[in-house]
Amino acid sequence: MAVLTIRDALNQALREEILRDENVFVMGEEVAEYDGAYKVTRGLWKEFGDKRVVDTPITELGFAAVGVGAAMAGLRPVIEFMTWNFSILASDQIINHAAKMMYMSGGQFKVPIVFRGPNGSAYQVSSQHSHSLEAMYANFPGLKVVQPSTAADAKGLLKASIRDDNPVIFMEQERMYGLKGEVPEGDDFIIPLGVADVKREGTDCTIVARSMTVPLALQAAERIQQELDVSVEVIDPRTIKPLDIDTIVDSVKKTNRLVIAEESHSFASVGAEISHQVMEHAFDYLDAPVKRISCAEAPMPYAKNLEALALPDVDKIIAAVKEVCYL
Amino acid sequence: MAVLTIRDALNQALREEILRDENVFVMGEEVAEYDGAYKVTRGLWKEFGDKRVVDTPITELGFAAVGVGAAMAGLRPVIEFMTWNFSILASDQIINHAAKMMYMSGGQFKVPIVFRGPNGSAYQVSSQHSHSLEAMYANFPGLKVVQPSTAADAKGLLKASIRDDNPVIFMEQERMYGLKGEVPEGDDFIIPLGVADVKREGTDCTIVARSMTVPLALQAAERIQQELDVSVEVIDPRTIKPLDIDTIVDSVKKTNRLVIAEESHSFASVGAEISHQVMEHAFDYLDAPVKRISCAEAPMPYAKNLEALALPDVDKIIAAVKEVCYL
Amino acid sequence: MAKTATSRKAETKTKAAPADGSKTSTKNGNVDFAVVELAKAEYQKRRKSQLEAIKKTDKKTLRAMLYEMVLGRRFEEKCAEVYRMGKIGGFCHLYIGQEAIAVGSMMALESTDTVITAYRDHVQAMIKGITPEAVMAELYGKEGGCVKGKGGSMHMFSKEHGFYGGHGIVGGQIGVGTGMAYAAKYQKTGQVTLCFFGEAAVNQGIFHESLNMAQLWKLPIVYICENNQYGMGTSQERAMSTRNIAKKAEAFEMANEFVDGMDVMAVRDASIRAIERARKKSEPTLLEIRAYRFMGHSMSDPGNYRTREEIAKYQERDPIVLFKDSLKESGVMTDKDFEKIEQEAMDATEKAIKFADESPYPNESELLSDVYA
Amino acid sequence: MAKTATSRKAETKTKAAPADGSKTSTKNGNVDFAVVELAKAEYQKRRKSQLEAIKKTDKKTLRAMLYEMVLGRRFEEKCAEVYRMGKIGGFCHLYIGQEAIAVGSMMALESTDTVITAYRDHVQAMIKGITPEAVMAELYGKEGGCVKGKGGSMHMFSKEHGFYGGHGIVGGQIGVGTGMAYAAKYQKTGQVTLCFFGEAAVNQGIFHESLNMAQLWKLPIVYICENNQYGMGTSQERAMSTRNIAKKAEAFEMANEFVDGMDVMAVRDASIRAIERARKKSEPTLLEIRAYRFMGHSMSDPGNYRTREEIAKYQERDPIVLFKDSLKESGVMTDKDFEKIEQEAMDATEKAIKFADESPYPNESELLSDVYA
Ligand SMILES: Cc1ncc(C[n+]2csc(CCOP(=O)(O)OP(=O)(O)O)c2C)c(N)n1
Ligand SMILES: Cc1ncc(C[n+]2csc(CCOP(=O)(O)OP(=O)(O)O)c2C)c(N)n1
Ligand SMILES: [Mg+2]
Ligand SMILES: [Mg+2]
Repeated sequence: MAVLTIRDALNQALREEILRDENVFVMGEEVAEYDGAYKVTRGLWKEFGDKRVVDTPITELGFAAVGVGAAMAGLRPVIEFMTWNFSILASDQIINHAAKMMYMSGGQFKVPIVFRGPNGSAYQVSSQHSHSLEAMYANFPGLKVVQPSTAADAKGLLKASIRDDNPVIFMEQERMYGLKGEVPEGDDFIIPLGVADVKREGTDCTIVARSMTVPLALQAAERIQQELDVSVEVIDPRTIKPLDIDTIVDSVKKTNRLVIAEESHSFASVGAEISHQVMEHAFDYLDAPVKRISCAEAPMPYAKNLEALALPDVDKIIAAVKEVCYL
Repeated sequence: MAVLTIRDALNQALREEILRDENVFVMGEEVAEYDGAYKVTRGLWKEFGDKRVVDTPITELGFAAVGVGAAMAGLRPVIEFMTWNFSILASDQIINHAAKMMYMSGGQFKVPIVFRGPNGSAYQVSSQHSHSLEAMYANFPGLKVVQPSTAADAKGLLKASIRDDNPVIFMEQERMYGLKGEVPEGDDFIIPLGVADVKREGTDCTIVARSMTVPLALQAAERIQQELDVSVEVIDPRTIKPLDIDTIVDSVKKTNRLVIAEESHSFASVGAEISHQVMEHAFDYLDAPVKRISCAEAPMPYAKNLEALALPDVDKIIAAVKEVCYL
Repeated sequence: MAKTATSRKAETKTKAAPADGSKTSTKNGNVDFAVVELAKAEYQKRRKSQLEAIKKTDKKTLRAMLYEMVLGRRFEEKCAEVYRMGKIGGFCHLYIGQEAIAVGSMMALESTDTVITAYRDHVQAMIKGITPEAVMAELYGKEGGCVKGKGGSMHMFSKEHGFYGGHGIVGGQIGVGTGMAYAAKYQKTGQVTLCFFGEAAVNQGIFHESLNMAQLWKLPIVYICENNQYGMGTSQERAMSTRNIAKKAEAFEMANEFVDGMDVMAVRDASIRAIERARKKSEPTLLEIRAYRFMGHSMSDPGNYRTREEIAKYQERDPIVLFKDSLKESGVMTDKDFEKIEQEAMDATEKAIKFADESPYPNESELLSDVYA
Repeated sequence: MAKTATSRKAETKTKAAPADGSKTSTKNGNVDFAVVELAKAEYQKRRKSQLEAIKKTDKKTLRAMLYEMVLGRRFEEKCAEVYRMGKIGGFCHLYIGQEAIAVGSMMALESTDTVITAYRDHVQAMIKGITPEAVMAELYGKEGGCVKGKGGSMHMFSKEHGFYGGHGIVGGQIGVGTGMAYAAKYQKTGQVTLCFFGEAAVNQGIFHESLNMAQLWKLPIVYICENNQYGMGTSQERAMSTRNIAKKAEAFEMANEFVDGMDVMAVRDASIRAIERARKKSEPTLLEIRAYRFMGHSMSDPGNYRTREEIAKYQERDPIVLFKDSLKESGVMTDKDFEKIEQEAMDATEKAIKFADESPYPNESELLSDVYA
């Protein structure tokens, strides 16, 4: 297996899907001649030209709509938001149009479109550039929501998303683009949407983490194992919607304890949903209340020290595990 | 006390605040000469003229931004969205601008603005006009979110929202505009934001309901009392953010059972948040998993029978109460 | 570059509510009389040109055009009637008075071309090929509706007929339509997209974003602004800083034309030019087609914001009456023909009502189907 | 009505990536040379007019203008230096090359007037009165920053000085600025709002929505499009279907003017006219001020999308050099004066660095303060 960064794994996925299906094209700000603001589309414009890799004006609502219309007409657009923060301008097209089109048309018009880009914080990019928006989009039926945390998942899930006949919200993380991991070879490496992955097995406590918090949870698990001899299982749902709640519930039935680590704000978060569903399905198995680690309930500050304080980190996750284990 | 419809209670609140503070003005589509699409602003333009009651072009993002800028400069705009569905077009101004302005400016620029209008379903207005959007907005720090369910609450909370120095998301419900209730007299009748109201006392099970589900929960409670001799407490948080979790937790500590009824979609909903927080704070008191009643996980269908099926109703709430009471 | 009306100087003065309340804004109703006078003058011109145009058009097409206009009128009148009986729910926006726009433009299309519009969509849906039965059953929220009762009045769709809806977010379809044209160019299908929207939708940002992309990328689309002079209760002049919508295309260097929307032949003419520009040169056009909405905005609109006189003036120029007069004067059709067409339209409408009445409500399983593919 | 450049026909031809990929789009770099040639011709004209304008302006103002331009340049150069040392984090967008725009326009304001801009905001912040210390400390994310380290490079604010930020969502501030002007009119303060944005922001829907409201409601605002010809790596012609941004105002019947942004006196002239229109008549203006960004889009931009030659050509017309030359030729200032100004600017910058270095990091309690009032 090749070792790739998440950035390159995404790039491969795009390249392979562009090659596989002539209806697939990538569109967004700076995705073509500039190779992408974060270089996820590097080399694609050179290789495939203007038709398949398209630079847009700064006009998020407009090009999201172009994607929706093109998808209704049979294309398979991959729309990049330079960051998901800017997608809020386009959210009417995502929520009121893409998500509802098939339903409103009685099943006639599918919208096979992927909206993708980095979600969450980067390095000191401040309040208007640091949002984790998965909760907002996951609330709306008709959308699928994906958040990969490894290179293999990034590739396999992006390919699955492009082949999916529904609008897919595909959320990357800028801090993770450089993370490396093994990626299976072959054009047909696909990870189906809706299947969680147990990133680490354990018996005493479950951590559900996604995107940026997965590597943090894994580090926390190692330290907890060594320092406290507590065995932590780390589950990455990978797809937020549909959510593979069974894998999570099964784990909690085994460990009886659950910590949820997420980069987003906490109020009405995906973590809240997981917590509720676990309570619904494993009420009698829980030995402690579910503990959530989220971003501070504030816009993201710029100052380095404040930003660090706002975000989930290994220590906060360890403290949470200790708490649910009554240690 | 006067008996008023929710519509008229809101109208009174607006009128009194316009009279009280010359910086208060109402702006939105059809709010002035047309008296409001749902007549909440009836008579105000006639009484106060163009300066205080302002019709806008259909340009949600634009007039929301005008409100934000005007609020930064010292005015107190009340921006009506004809329905909250259309606010999605303006959500960048609400989320990325209004909610963050005070923080980004280090506390210098307050944004005392109210965004208001009907939220949720009406009567067969189909997929693009029926959203309950409270979960989306409540996820973002910097915003307050209010959902009244009675005429008195509507008036007292709207006045409090207009006097609040933060951006407030004030969500009404079209189906409820005609509901009547007693409203205390006097210009200074205010209901502070962040205080839940126990709409009915009970001992065996708690229902947390808001907006449209409050009257449904009260009906359900009556029937349950009569049919099953189970005593249900109904709590209306009224303000979703800040959330008065203490009142809810106290109730659950007494009843040991919780049903949450909401009109919104379920995934990552306000109900999920309440459920999680109750688990956090009353874990040992819960005798059954929290049960949520939400809108069906589908865009809203037009057909009368399907719409009825999609929405929470008295029977569904009763079934949920039975379930958590193991009846 | 297409013409832009330069003789419309008189219409460009606007007034609106100023922030300081220093002046009271003009009540909607008064404003438009200048336009009415102008329209009357145009009318005389149009009468002549309509006669010319009729001469150059084959009889079958002319008959079909009149039929669709009459069907549109009768169908919508029937909708109003059954809406009041409670058979139709939700919002219901009628097309009465605007028939010449849809008929004049859409009947200049090939059948493989695509159309998208807003919520005022019954007549467009029928012209594109959805049966009156399927439209009426949709209005009833019945299984036999063109989207199985899931969409209702605002959301008619037919993939088979290239009818892309039926949209409820003012302006949203302008962007989606741009994407349809994008796909046609991408796939080299030769299709042209007609994208309809009201004059009030022009104030939405997506209008501006879409036109820029369409001109930048040279997309085969015709943007049709159906200027019925009101967005709900707000006249154009109270919401837009200019009267001249066609000219807004020039901010994008886009071809544009102002058209009298009471004259179905004028609409057809301009549409043929614009569709050809899209098909042959893959270039977009903005058409501003001015007509008048004879009914309220929707069935729940009392319509107090305009005077009876204003409505009456426009009714004098009813596009169906005008077209009939011209057809008769040209000797193409007689009163007998008109009667026959009226009868056909009434029959089709009655048949639609019967079908809708008899169609069952959708199966409950439909609630959760079509959410995900 | 203000003038619109009519001699710019040559610039209006645009090319972009077509959906069917039939032609390859022109590489950014080449396109602009026509403009460069034109700009050179304009330059000669400008030299003359700059001399004229200098004559009519008092020496103190001229000196202050040059000082702010030089301070802006030195300050930003320093930012680049310390950014590379890791002292500044996140995004950092420099203003080098565009100084004449902010100086020419903002120094025509009253101190009570208000300003709003995007993320490229350091120089505007200083001209409006925020000290270089407070700006630099903000860049360092320190407690002494103008927003206590919470905002960083993109989010400078000062209520005291009427500086409304510092905004990161491209185009967002166009709407917010419109609201500021709305408030000024509402409260009859007599204030004028200057609202800055880049040429790429013009493609956002909010530009269109805002200009319509401003003209409809007659708001006292000057929209200043800082056309530095690129939005990140995309040249204007690859993103906009027309070169002529000033003319877009005509879609709203708004006054507008195209200005050479290398000529600080031309900017001042046009700004005085526009500000007066706002103050006296409460009417908005759109100014398109064309300059050139000498550095990358932000500190992390390698800038491969344009040629060295292109940059060099514009550097020949450096607005500071031009202004100095004119001042000297006019006999208003000497090399000695320039040296003194350079020294003052350097000193102010060094003082800012020292202050920023010494300022502590914000207290941890700041994380959760200022979220709610
Ligand atoms: C984004 C949005 N804002 C507001 C509405 C409510 N609304 C529906 S139709 C309408 C008027 C639209 O007028 P126009 O575009 O001229 O079309 P017309 O109804 O005249 O055909 C309004 C305000 C909406 N559906 N969507
Ligand atoms: C809504 C939004 N989309 C995209 C971005 C990313 N972005 C930041 S600056 C920029 C280019 C803006 O160019 P222009 O408006 O010309 O201003 P300039 O940077 O040239 O001053 C882009 C694409 C953003 N910040 N906000
Ligand atoms: Mg209209
Ligand atoms: Mg630029």
